[in-house]
Formats: sequence, structure tokens, C-alpha cells
Amino acid sequence: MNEAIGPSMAVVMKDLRLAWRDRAGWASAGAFATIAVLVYSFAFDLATGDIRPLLPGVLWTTFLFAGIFAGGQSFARESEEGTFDALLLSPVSPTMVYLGKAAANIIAMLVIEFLQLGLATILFDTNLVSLELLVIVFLGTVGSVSLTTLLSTMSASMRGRAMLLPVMALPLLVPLLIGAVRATGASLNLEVGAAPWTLLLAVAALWSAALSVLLFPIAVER
Amino acid sequence: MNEAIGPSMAVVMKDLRLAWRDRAGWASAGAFATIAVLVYSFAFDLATGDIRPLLPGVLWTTFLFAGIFAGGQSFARESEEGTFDALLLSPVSPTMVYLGKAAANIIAMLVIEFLQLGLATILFDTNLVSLELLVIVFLGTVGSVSLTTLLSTMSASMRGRAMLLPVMALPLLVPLLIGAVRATGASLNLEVGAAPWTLLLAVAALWSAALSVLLFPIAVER
Amino acid sequence: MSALTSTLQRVYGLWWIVLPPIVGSAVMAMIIGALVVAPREIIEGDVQRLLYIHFPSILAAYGAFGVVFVASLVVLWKRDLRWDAVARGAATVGVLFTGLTLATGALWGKPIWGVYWTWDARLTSTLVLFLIYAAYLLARSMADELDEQAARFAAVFAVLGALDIPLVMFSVTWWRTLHPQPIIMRGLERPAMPAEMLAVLLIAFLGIGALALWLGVLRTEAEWLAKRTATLRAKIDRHQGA
Amino acid sequence: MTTARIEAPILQTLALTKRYGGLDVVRQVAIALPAGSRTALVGANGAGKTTLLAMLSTLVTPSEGDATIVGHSLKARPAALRRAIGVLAHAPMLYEEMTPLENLGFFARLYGVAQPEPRIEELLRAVGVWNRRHEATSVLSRGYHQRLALARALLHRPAILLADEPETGLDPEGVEMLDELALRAPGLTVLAATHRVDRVEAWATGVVRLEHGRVVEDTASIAVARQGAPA
Amino acid sequence: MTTARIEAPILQTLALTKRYGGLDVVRQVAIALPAGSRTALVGANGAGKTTLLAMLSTLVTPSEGDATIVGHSLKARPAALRRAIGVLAHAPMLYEEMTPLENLGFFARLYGVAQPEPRIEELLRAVGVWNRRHEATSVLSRGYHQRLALARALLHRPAILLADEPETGLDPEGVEMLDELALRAPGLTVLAATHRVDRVEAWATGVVRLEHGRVVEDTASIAVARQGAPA
Ligand code: HEM
Ligand SMILES: Nc1ncnc2c1ncn2[C@@H]1O[C@H](COP(=O)(O)OP(=O)(O)OP(=O)(O)O)[C@@H](O)[C@H]1O
Ligand SMILES: Nc1ncnc2c1ncn2[C@@H]1O[C@H](COP(=O)(O)OP(=O)(O)OP(=O)(O)O)[C@@H](O)[C@H]1O
Ligand SMILES: [Mg+2]
Ligand SMILES: [Mg+2]
Repeated sequence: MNEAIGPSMAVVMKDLRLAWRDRAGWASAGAFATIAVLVYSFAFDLATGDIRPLLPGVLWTTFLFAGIFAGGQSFARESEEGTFDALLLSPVSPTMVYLGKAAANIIAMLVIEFLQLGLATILFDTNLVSLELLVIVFLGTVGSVSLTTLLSTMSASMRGRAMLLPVMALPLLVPLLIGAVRATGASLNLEVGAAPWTLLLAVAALWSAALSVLLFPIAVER
Repeated sequence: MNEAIGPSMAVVMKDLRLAWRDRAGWASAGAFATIAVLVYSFAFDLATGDIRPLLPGVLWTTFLFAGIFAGGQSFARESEEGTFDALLLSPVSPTMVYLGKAAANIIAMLVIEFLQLGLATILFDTNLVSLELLVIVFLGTVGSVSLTTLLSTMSASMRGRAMLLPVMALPLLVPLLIGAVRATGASLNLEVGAAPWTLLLAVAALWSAALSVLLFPIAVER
Repeated sequence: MSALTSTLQRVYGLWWIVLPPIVGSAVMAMIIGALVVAPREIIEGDVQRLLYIHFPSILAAYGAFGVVFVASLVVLWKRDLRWDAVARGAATVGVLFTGLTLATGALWGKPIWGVYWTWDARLTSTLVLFLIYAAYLLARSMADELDEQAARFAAVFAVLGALDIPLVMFSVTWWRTLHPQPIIMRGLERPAMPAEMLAVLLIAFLGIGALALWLGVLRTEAEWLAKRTATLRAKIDRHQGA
Repeated sequence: MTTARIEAPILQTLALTKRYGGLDVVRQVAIALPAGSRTALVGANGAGKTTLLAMLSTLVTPSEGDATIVGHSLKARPAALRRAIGVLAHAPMLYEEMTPLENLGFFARLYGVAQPEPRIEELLRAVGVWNRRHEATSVLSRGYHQRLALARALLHRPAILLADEPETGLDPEGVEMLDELALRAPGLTVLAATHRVDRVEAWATGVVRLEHGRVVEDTASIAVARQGAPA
Repeated sequence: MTTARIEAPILQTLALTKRYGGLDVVRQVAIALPAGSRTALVGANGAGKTTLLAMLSTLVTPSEGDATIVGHSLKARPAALRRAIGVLAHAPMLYEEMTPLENLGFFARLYGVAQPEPRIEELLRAVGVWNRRHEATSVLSRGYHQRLALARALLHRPAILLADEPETGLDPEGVEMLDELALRAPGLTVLAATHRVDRVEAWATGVVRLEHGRVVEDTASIAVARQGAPA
């Protein structure tokens, strides 16, 4: 067990270290997310008196785009420098490599998201830090980031077409997004009955996370 | 003059060809537009009955993200394959290379944006195809894409020093986006008085376009 | 082995003889049935005739996407590019018929709901289904026919996207929607509509089903031939020396 | 091939084939290399050397056939097989943003190398990168990249080294290091694709020549029991 | 250096220096190569060969000093200077998604080559890539990448070829092509960094040896009027 976890941790640590060192990608993901929230609050402030009903949509679309933007680069680097092959050559199973990568991305995304939640709490004057909401954010992030991590492997080796990743990732993530938006709305008391939506979110997140783990080894084969 | 324009056109044509190698590429622009509009409208429709006040924010954040996806990677690929050096080695001046690249990105973005406007017209039952709006979209696109194109060079070619640049330059986009969102709102009669916002947009667009053109040769020097 | 293969090939060749007349007559019967035989719906009027395309189309699409799912699993399991051709063929058909459902639904919605489109769970999930498989076709068509890795990527994508099929099928029962609840399937024992309507609908199922099958076979065959042409072209190029 | 000595080969391929778009770029390759042997893989550009090595290093899945390395079949691709091989490929496969020390440290963790520090120091000194271990890998010259890649390939003390044009970018001193550490290291089995035919005699115990993906010359393989039947 | 023949050099550097982080990796290099000469640039890994070539090809800005190529100063970096040089670097600098034909077509437009088609065909045939001109460059083998890169460097008929380890990845036949088309092509001035010292004699008319960024041996340069004073 330890043998299997160790190398995966090595990947996590390496990716977090690289992400921290080369903050460009993540910082700009965070910056764009912030800008998006800012743009929304500027855009909506005048148009609608009460801006709070829009919060779930604002938050999740931003999370989604930021996640695709940042996660999409995670394998691009590896394939550019040929180090992806080095990972596959090692005795670590591809699944462990994937788990390490996905974990690093999820951690980085969660950091960005909590910053966003803090920012939104101030800008929209709504308390966004409840346990329920944290669970929802966690579920949504795990589901969407595990999927974009898998897809980024594929689009990295499919040479080009920057647009391909979002085109592939977005429709797959729509069910998850819907669940997340509605569940968030319910948890902010903007809607009644969180349960079915949280269920949809959980099912969609589980589906994409589980399938991504299963399919990754097949996807990287040549 | 012809001598200066020819190679720049070669870059434009090459990039357009690479980005949209076959009909699939154009389709992916359409797909992206559709999906983005769908994601936003689904996320927001739940909360508010009247979605039209949100349109400017929805449109511009999508444009922004699409611009990052499309433009942000345009130099990454070049530097990955070492072809960026080949461009700099050629008798074409860096400014021409930049103009070719930026023009290709702007054209691609405009196609996506007009598709989105058309789609949004149907889905939101609001006429979005007015001359005023087209001017606003054009200005905003030129400003933001010229900047993201420049940024993508810097983050692609200056590995180590890359971290601060996007974060420093991104705030440049905020005034532009605010101007664009408000001007769009005004042109849709959601707000009164387009002039000051259009002016802000024009100034911001001009500022970032002009600075990008001027700074590019310096940015690519080693 | 070769005996089996040749038998299969002979059976396969029969599609060309058997399918076209079946498809032709079934589609003719469907059109005549929908336009002439079926009674005019009392409340909705003539637009209701769109049902005979609207509903059978989505069923054909479900079937096609089911084939995509299975064929993709086989691609992942067996690494056999022929199943990639099957998956692509079926996906094309599925996208086409989902598109038909969307288009007829939108046309139907204008007089009934007053708008072409609304963000209702069924409509949205149907649109997402359309987009997923359109993206599948897009991603697959960007790579070479013979690129095995691209085929595998596409298959992974198709398997991931299969979650949306049950979401579309059950969205009406799971969430309150503007879209009509399923009555036809449930009501086959206790018919909720005139017998003529039901009969025409059954013919439409047959016609659209046969059409979908026929188109799917054609597309698969075309993919297959494209793969073989690509192989031959590569061989010719390579054997000139280089 | 017809000699009497029947040893167990440490690396054996059986009808190994890779097909791209219906075209065999590696065709029915059957070789059997004894432990400790050093084989030069030669052949014109596009002959299939890199593809063959990529299959043996589990990076590319064979279209047909199989290979056994230290007793493990490629098809199973277990961690044990990958642990037994070191790969020096065209690309140095290093993280450019990390320092040489961090790179080797990371790969040592990945391979579960026991007591990594002394091993890393030993290798970095041997390839002459020790003095620059704290700089970003991206600023190193091409030859230093190759040296570092060599260190990475040898880090986990593999039984077999698969190398693709290992001399690339190395100066004469670097080539000497390469010979000493890898190509002529005692006990290490080597299969190296190379265009430096002038150097082959200096290190190789046998040659395998590919032409259009097929083996046309093989002075490296030993006779082995094939397909269950005695040789 | 002290010979009497005073020709105008086609490539001349004056105290050319590149400093990275306070460290001179190329230091006060002064060479003067006559037109039509073929110079081998040798030196250990990290000696500064690539950096020197990068400065001469205008890709890296010198920290100090200047160079003149076909009469144009580096500092000015005009299009004319760049048109006069062909560069064969470490990386093949090709668009992997495009075919060989599309790649050369693009660069021909960039350089404004008159009548590109026959020139491209001629080069693709000469480097042996003609039969594979319609495949994506990404599927070509390493040697074919190098051949294509050579064709790209020669496309616009440069007066000077700057090459960095041009033999890399080429099989013996490819090396022969390289000699014929570039290293020994009549009329072409060549400055090529190389570690293949065994081959230098076969093609070079002179050698420049770098050590820690400094020129320590120079049998290639001609005497020229320096800093305004007669030699
Ligand atoms: C673009 C808009 C529409 C879409 C995307 C759409 C989609 C669908 C789908 C996916 C089904 C299959 C249901 C199942 O799986 O059982 C269906 C069935 C059906 N649709 Fe629509 N629809 C649209 C508009 C409409 C409209 C406007 C009407 C009429 C008011 C309508 C009436 C029906 C009926 C009667 C059925 C059969 C339901 C049953 O009994 O099972 N649809 N539609
Ligand atoms: N992904 C691929 N798709 C199609 N053909 C490929 C692919 N990869 C390699 N090939 C082809 O396989 C053949 C063998 O390639 P390989 O790289 O193994 O040659 P090589 O012997 O290493 O040549 P070199 O000496 O030039 O490195 C080449 O013709 C190459 O074009
Ligand atoms: N961007 C940079 N920052 C700092 N140092 C650098 C940079 N680029 C190169 N160097 C250093 O400059 C020195 C010379 O590098 P260069 O690549 O020119 O060597 P080289 O002679 O080409 O070596 P090789 O034979 O290995 O290719 C090396 O020590 C290298 O580490
Ligand atoms: Mg090779
Ligand atoms: Mg060098």
C-alpha cells in the first residue's frame, strides 16, 4: 500500500511544487476568475437590485472555466517536455500518476475557489462559508477537475486545437454544473429542497471521477 | 509596403489554416459558442425570470474565456515546437509576426463572437445584431485579444520570469471589460448613455493594442 | 475462421439488397400515415403531426448512442479499429436524429409554448446530448482515420458522455418540466390516444428505425472504406522509396 | 544463431510488430539478447529503431507479437519490468523548471530508490553536472541535458539500458563518460540505437540491423528454445 | 592570424559577449570568417557554441560587442541580415501538425522566395523527404526531421549557414547529403558547431575552439583591420 501511495504522493508534491514555482498558470486562472466575478458584479449591480440569486451561476461558471483553463495545462507541459513518457516508464502505475496529477489539480483549484468564495462573500455581502456549501464545492471540484485532467491528457497529445478541450469538457460537465448550481442555490436558501440536486451533483461527480480513473490507463496507451 | 505585408499575411494564413485546418475547426468554434451560452443561460435562468439584464456580463465573460483559450495558446505551441525562433529568424520583423498572429486570433475570435451573438439572439429573444453592438464587440475583441496574444508570448518564451507578467498585465483588461459590459448594456437599452462607456472601452482597447504592438519586439528579445 | 468471415460478408452484402426497399417503403408509409391517415389533433392542430418524427427520432437516437457506447467499449477492450468505424457511423446517425428531435420540438414549441426554446430540463439535456456527440464526431474527425490513439480517445469520451443518455430519458420524470410527461409508452395497454394515431406512430417507429439503421450501415461502410483508402495511400507513398 | 550455447536471454522478442495505418514500421522482429551483452541497433533513418525501443520500453503497444524482459512479458507490463529497464530516449525527459537535483530526487521517489541522496550525488558527479545541480535545468546546454538524462536513466540501477542515439550532444569527454557508465559498464545489458557506426566496434558485442522494420542482420542474438520446441 | 592576405570577412565579430547572471558564457569573441570558408566551431559541452551561434543568428541579444554579417551589424538586425543567414539549430523548428510541403511552403512565403514550388521540390528530393511530403511532420522519424530542417535552412539560398551539431540524428546516407548540400556546398559559407571532431577534417577549412566562452584556437579567421586601425 505504502509502495503504491508513495510515488503518487511524489507526483502530487512535484506538481504542487511546480505549480507554486511557476505560478503563472494558476495565478492567471485565479486572476481571470477574480476578473470574472468582478465583471459580473459590475455588470449586474445596476441591472438587478438583488444580485444574490445570480451567485450560484456566477460562482460555478467561473469555477468551471477557471478549472478548464488551469487543468488543461497540466499535461500540456508534461507532453511538451517529454516527461510524460518518463512518468509512464516508471514502475508507478498510470492510475497512480493520474491520481497524483488530479489530486494536485484539485488542491490548487480548491485554493482558488476558496479565495473566490471569500471574495464573493465580501462583494455580494452574503455568507458563503457554510459546511454544506463547502461539501458542494468539494464534490463539484472533484468531479470536474478529474474529468478535465483526463481530457487534458488527450488534447495534449492530440496536437493542437486549443478549442478542443473546452468543446469536449463543457458538454460532459453540464449535468454536473446544473446539479452544482441548483444545490448551491438551495444551500443559500434561494431555492427549496437541496437533496435531489446534491444527488445529481454527487452522481455526476462520482461518474466522471470513477470513469476517469478507470479510463486513464487506456487513454495514455499508444 | 507589399514586402512588409506579405509575410505578415503568411503568418495570418498559416495560423488560420492551423487553427481551422478543416471544417471541424470551424465547427468547434460554433460548438464552443453554443456550449458557453448554454452553460451561462442555464446557470442563470433558474434564478431570475428575466435574463436579459445579464446578457452583457454573460457575453463578455464568455468572450474573455474564449479569447484566453484560443489566444493564450497560440504562442505556446510555437515555442514548444521551436518554431517561434524560426519566425524571429526570418526577415519579417517581430512586429509583423505579432500583427499576423494577433490578426489571426482576432479573426478567429470574431467568428466565434458573431456565432454567439446570433445564437443568443435566438435563445434570449433579443436582437443583438446592431451596428453599435458590432462596433463594441470589435473594439473589445481587438483590445483584449491583442493583449492576450502578447501575454501568451511572454508566458511561453520566458519560462522563469513568467509568473508576474500575466498577473501584472491582467488588471489592464478590467477597465476594458467594464467599458465593454456597460457599453453593451447601454446599446441594449438596459442602461442610459452609451457614450462614456464606449469611450472608456475605446481608450482601453487602443491603449492595450498600441502597447502590445510596441512592446512585442522587446518582449521577445533574449 | 475464413469460412465464418465469408459467411458474415455474404450476410453483410445482403444489407444492400434487403435494407433499401424496406427503408423506402417504411418511410413512404410513415409520411403518408402522418400526413393523411392520422387524425388532426383537436387542441393542437396540425403541428401535432410533428410527433411522428419527434418521438421516433429520439428513440432512434437513443438506439444509435447505445451502439456508440457498446462499440466504444469494444474499441477500448479489443483495440479493433473496425468498431471505431461502427461507433462513428452510429454517432453520426444519433446526432442527426437528435437534431431532428430538437428541430421538430422547437417548431412545435412555438405555437404551443409561444417560444422556440426554454431552459427546461428535458430540452437542455437533449441539447447537451446533441452537443456531446457532436463534440465526439468533431474530436474524432480531427485525427487521422487510422490513428489508433485518437480512436481510443474518442471512445473514452463516448463512454464518459453516456451518462447523459439516462439523464435525457428520465429528466421528465425526475424533474418537473414544461415538456409533456411520457404517456405513449406507458399507455400502450391503456391507450391515451386514438388508435389511428397509435398505429401511425408504430409505423413511424418502424420507418425511422429502418432509416436510422440504413444510414448507420452506410456511414460505417464509408468509414471503413476511408480507412482502407488511407492505408493504401500510405503504402503507395512509402513504397516509392523514401 | 546456431551455436550450441543455450543461455536464457534477458531480453527476447517474438514476432514483434508495430503497424501504423496499415503499414508495418517494425515487422516480425525476433531477437534474443543474453544478459550482459551490448547490442548496437543500427539501420537507416526511418528503419524503425526508435519504434522498436519504444515498444520494449512499454511506451508503445505492439500491434502483434510480444517480448520478454527479465522474465516479464510486455503484455503484462508490470512494475517489475519497468523497474528493470532504464531508458535514454531522443528527448531528455527532464522537468526544465526544476534543478538537476530536484529532477533526480523526483525520479528517485518515483522509482522508490533506497537511500537516494548518495546515489544522486554519485551520478551527478559521474556525469559532471554536480557543480550545476542547483541551476534550473532549462539553462543547461544540450550536452548537459543529455548527461542528466543519462543519470536519470541509470538512477535506479536498471538491469537493461535501452538507449536511442545516446551520443547525441555529448562532447568527447561526455562520450567517454557514456561508455564508462553505460555502454561498457560491467554487468549492464545494453541495447542502443545508433548512427555512430564508427564507434560500434568500441563498445558493442553484437549488432542488430534493421531495414524497413525487418531484422536483416543479427550478430547479437543467441539460440533459444522457440515456441516451446527445443532449438 | 598574421598572414598578409587581407580580405573583407563575410562574418566578423567584435568582442562579442553574452552574460547570464553576471557570468560570461561567451566572452570577447573576435573572429573574422572569409566568404566561402567552412569553419568548425568546437569545444566542450557548455563552452558557449550554441550561445554564440544564437547571437549571430539574431535570436539572442549580445550583452557586449557586435558582429557584422554580409556588411550588416547585428545591432541593427535588419531583414537583410536575416535573409542572408540560414540556421540549422538544435530543434528542427518545424510545425508538427503541417506536412513537409506545407512547412516549406510557409517558410518560403515568409522569406519571400521567388518561385517556391520548384525550389521546394528540389530540396525535398535532395534530402529524401519527397515521398513523404504529404504526411504530418509529427510522424516522421528523428532523422527525417533533421533532413527537413536542413531543407528549411537552405530554402532561401542563404549566403551563410549557421549550424548547430548538424549531423544529429542523420544516418550515414543523411550525413553524405548534409555534406553535399551544406557543409561542402560550393560558395556557401559555413559556421557549424560540432562534436564530430573525426569528421571536421573532411569538410572544414578552419577551426574555432571555444573554452569557457573564450576563443582558444582559431585557424579560420583572417586578419582584418581592427577597431579602425590597420592590422
Ligand atoms: C426543442 C424542444 C423539444 C425537445 C428537445 C424535446 C425532446 C423530447 C424527447 C427527448 C422526447 C423523448 C421522451 C422519452 O425519452 O420518452 C420527447 C418526447 C415527446 N415530446 Fe418533445 N421535445 C421538445 C418539444 C416538444 C413540444 C413543444 C411538444 C409538444 C407540446 C413535445 C411533445 C412530446 C411528446 C408528446 C413526446 C412523447 C412523450 C411520451 O409519451 O413518451 N415536445 N421530446
Ligand atoms: N505515430 C506514427 N504514425 C505513423 N508513422 C509513424 C509513427 N511513428 C513513427 N512512424 C514511422 O515509422 C517509421 C520508423 O520510425 P522510427 O522513428 O522508429 O525510425 P528510426 O529508425 O528511429 O529512424 P531515425 O534514425 O531517423 O531516428 C518511420 O517511417 C516513421 O515515419
Ligand atoms: N538562459 C541562460 N541562462 C543562464 N545560463 C545559460 C543560459 N543559456 C545558456 N547558459 C549557459 O551558457 C553556457 C553555454 O551554453 P551553450 O548552450 O552555448 O553551450 P554549448 O557549447 O552549445 O554546449 P553543448 O555542446 O552542450 O551544446 C552553459 O554553461 C549554459 O548553462
Ligand atoms: Mg530514431
Ligand atoms: Mg549546444
